[in-house]
Amino acid sequence: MSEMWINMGPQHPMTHGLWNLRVKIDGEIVVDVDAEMGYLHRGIEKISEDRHYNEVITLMDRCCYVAGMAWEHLYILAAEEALHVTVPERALYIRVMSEEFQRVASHLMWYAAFVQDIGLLTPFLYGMRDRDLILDLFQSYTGGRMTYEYMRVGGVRNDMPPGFTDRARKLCTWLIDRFKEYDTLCLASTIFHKRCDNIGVLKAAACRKHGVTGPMLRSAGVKADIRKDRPYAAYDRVEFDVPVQQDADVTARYLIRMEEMRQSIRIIRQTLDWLDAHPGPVIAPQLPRWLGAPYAPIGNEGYLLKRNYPHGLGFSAIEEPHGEALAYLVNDGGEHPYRVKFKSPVFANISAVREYVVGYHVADIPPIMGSVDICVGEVDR
Amino acid sequence: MSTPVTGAAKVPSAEPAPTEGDLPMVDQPAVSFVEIETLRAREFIPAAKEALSSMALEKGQAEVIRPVFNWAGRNSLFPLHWGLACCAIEFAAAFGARWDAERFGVVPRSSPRQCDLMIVNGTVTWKVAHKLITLYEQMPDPKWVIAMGNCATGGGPFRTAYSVVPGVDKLVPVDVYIAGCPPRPEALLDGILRLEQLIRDRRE
Amino acid sequence: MLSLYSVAYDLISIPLTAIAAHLPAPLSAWLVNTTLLNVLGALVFCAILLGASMINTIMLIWFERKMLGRFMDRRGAMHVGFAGLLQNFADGLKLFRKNTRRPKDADFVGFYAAPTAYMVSSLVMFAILPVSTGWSAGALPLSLLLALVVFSFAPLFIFLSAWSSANKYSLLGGMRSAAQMIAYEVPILLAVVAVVVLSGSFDLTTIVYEQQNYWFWAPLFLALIVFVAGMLAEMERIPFDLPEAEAELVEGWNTEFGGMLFAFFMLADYVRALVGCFLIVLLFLGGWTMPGWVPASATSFPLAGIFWFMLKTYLVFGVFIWIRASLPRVRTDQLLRVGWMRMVPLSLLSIVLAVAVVLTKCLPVIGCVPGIGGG
Amino acid sequence: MVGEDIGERLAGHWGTDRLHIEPFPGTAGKVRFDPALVLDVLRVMRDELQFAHLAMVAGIDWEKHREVLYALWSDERKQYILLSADIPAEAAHIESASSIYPSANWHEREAWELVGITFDHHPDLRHLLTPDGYKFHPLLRSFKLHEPETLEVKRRDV
Repeated sequence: MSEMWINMGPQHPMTHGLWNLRVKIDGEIVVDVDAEMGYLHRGIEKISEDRHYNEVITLMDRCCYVAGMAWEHLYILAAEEALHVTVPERALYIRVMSEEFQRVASHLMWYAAFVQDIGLLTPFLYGMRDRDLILDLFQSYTGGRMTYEYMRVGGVRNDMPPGFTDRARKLCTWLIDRFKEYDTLCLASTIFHKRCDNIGVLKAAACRKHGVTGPMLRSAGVKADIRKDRPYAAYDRVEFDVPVQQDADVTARYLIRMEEMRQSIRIIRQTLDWLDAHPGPVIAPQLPRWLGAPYAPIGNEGYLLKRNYPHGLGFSAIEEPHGEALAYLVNDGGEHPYRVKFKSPVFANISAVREYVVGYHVADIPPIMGSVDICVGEVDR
Repeated sequence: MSTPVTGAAKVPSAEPAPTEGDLPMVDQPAVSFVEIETLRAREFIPAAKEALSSMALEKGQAEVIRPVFNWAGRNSLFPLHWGLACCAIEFAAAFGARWDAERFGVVPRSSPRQCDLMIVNGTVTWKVAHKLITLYEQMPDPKWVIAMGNCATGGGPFRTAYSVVPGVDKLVPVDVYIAGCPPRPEALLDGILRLEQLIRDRRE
Repeated sequence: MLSLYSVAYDLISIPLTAIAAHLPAPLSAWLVNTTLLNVLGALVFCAILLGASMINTIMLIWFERKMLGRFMDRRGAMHVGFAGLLQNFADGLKLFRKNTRRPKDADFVGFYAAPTAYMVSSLVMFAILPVSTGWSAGALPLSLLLALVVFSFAPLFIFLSAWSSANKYSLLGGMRSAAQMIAYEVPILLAVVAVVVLSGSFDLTTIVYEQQNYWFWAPLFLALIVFVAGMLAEMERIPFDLPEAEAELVEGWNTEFGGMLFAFFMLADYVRALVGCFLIVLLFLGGWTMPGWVPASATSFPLAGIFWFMLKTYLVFGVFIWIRASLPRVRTDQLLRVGWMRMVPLSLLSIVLAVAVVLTKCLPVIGCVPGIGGG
Repeated sequence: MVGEDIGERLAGHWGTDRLHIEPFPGTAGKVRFDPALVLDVLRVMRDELQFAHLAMVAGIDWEKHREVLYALWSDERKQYILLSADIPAEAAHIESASSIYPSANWHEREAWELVGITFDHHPDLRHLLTPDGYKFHPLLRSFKLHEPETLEVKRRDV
């Protein structure tokens, strides 16, 4: 058969979102690929320039819809730096706990989608089922399942409800048990190894060259994790390991994510113990009034105060479930951010798609792209 | 399915007064078979068509065929399997173990040719608009559209953005709107059940 | 002997004879005439067969949906009819009403002929396979061969449909499908040869008779594995559902088919699944016999034979569902490699084993293993 | 937290009038440099100062001028460093970094279409997020958002 281009997307079961992978195939072998993004470009960076600082949080939840907490955290860190706000310690721990729960939820979503890509039907349901339990927990203290609007400049919106830590501990135990079941369903299967070993290989040097981060980088043997290398929030006060694999293939990424979930549970348990022992405020006491009341009418005293607020630049980096996410925020003293720039890890991971898809079979594309864990919302923003 | 009534006086008064849309054609009786026999062959087909449409189609379709097919149609809605944005995750959750939309016969299909329901689960951008219309046109009739979430309904939090279609009803006709950002899976199931209600009351 | 055909024949002949008794001589002679009665009887027979097989097929889909739901920790269809029993009827009716659209570039003949031919060729199988002593069109001496020949028509129609629908995904799916089915025809045929060696006949009824005492799965375990794997590939079920691989080729070769054409494909797939299970039961699991309950020549109560046969069929299909719920999908090259390099040698080995069993006359010895047979 | 050796090394190459480093909290500093030096600075960063990972390229519109911001990460130093070059708004050109850091490719495509900064010698400067042929640069300050009016969308004929 001669070579031909096929469009995998924007409506295609492989994409898990709205993007288009143009694939040039020769028979069943992929010769060339070209990713076409932008089908979900919602202009979040532009809209943010039209919003108050706390209103941007709403957009961050929708920016990456499987890791809302992580993106809130990313934005909040940059905004606090730009606005020179300090945060009470309890809020830091709550943020760490929320982000880790979000990491587990995001990885469970990845698991559900990934196993469906290689044809395993049942674990999709298991992944979604256990993810729903985490969302229930989120719902109990933020009120939302996926879009929380929980973190605030200067802390978090509210404290945990009574009895929360016990429920969270119970869930942790349940999840640890379930991870064994997941491994049985996947790793114990010969076909799984046949499908996932030695495909989508992207070695460490190539990862760094093309800006690939996150589990893909760690699966190539680089022990890079911003939570360890450049600790933010309370990550320097909790113990955890950074899992590393050497094979740089799809199975290695699977193992990395599974181990990351276990490590997240470990972090969560430590933060829960800390939260039990240290009650206190969760939001900074002296916040500028305009931050507390984002919907105040124009002419309010808060806005007058705002004019005298110092300028600032904020730069933050977090280890999002998908990899390294950066934010750069310019505060020009106005009531809205002057410019917000977000760097999504998936953006860089997809941009290197030619490096890890070309040369494999068409049937390898779903597992490979599944192992990248694509969230189009944060790529297109 | 009684025989066609030929006079208004014969309608039993005990029956509730039919609404205008339901009114049987009492004043213009259908072409009777006696008349058909006297027609010439050339006139037979239009006359028979008329007779059929007035009697068999009107009555039979209304009381037998339409309910049966509407029953079938509303109980087996195959939505298009695609995810636009945040709502797609809740869409997936609705097919998960806890909500299990398959209970209602809702099974997502990947090919638009086999679908009869398009759930627009997320923000529609101008870049994807023409692909959405193409997909809608590829779906065979009869077909329905559910606008899931605020973005699909009216642009949601992104309505001011330069790249976002403020509401998918600008592109395709929408049958059911579901509010929420994103709507919970229960809300999606409720929307599907409301669509089933719409199909049950359909008169086409 | 009470058979389905005789029932159908009686259904026609008894009322016709009764009517003819009141008619004048030339008319009654015309009416009660062997040829006419045979033709009408055959038609009624076909109608009964079609109805029974379609209901079974639809029940099979329901069975799969419910069981898959249970594996997945959910319920499956449950709101249409009792426990969702009517769900598939609703699906079928809806698809019947849907428009069928032919893509602009699609080939007219191929696009409409392929699904129909696929459906018909699958349905013909029901006339060939004996479900019980009476339940078959006739005792063909080479019914096994005929069944396998009809069963192997499918790749042609799939490829025709794939090519005529002018879609790249369909074409890829069709090519995969053709390659896969042809690769797995060979081990299937070789595995069947082992059965033939053991039973000494190509007649399915005789094969079942031969299993009256000892079911063939024990001596021919290797052949059973090959046959089941081959059947999975022929039915295009996970782990061998590459032609319809959802993740990469949207819906595979039936991407462009909607409405009734899609319903044909869907139904025919399950008809083939049912037929595959029939074949496994007939060749390896003793057909309608149940040691101690139903002998092979169950002329006296064929309904009991049908019951056991269907029970076994559904159990075999249950195993297939179990496999579907727990295994990922393999890749084309891996599939073909397994087909040609593992299945073919294994099936050859199974023929050797079968010959050895026949020559050493050790079948009764194997048959003494508890639970295998001994009726 | 300013990396002292970085400042010295850079000053040794170009002096301090075309390039200077200022502290930036949480990073090794923010290097402001002449846009003509971009390739040389990035090469020094990658080859001599071990910043192997280009994490982000951002364009910022300051109305009078536009700023190109690079964020680099070094595994050895465990530090980010920000590089920033100001280019005039009327001639928003800068050399593409994708010959040194291939990961700059998509970031520069995005900055080109959203902020209107042209990257010279870019291998593949196409639209990434906006549709092909989109004429505006939405992240410019002059591009205003507005509430959508009632839109009339013309359907093409079926």
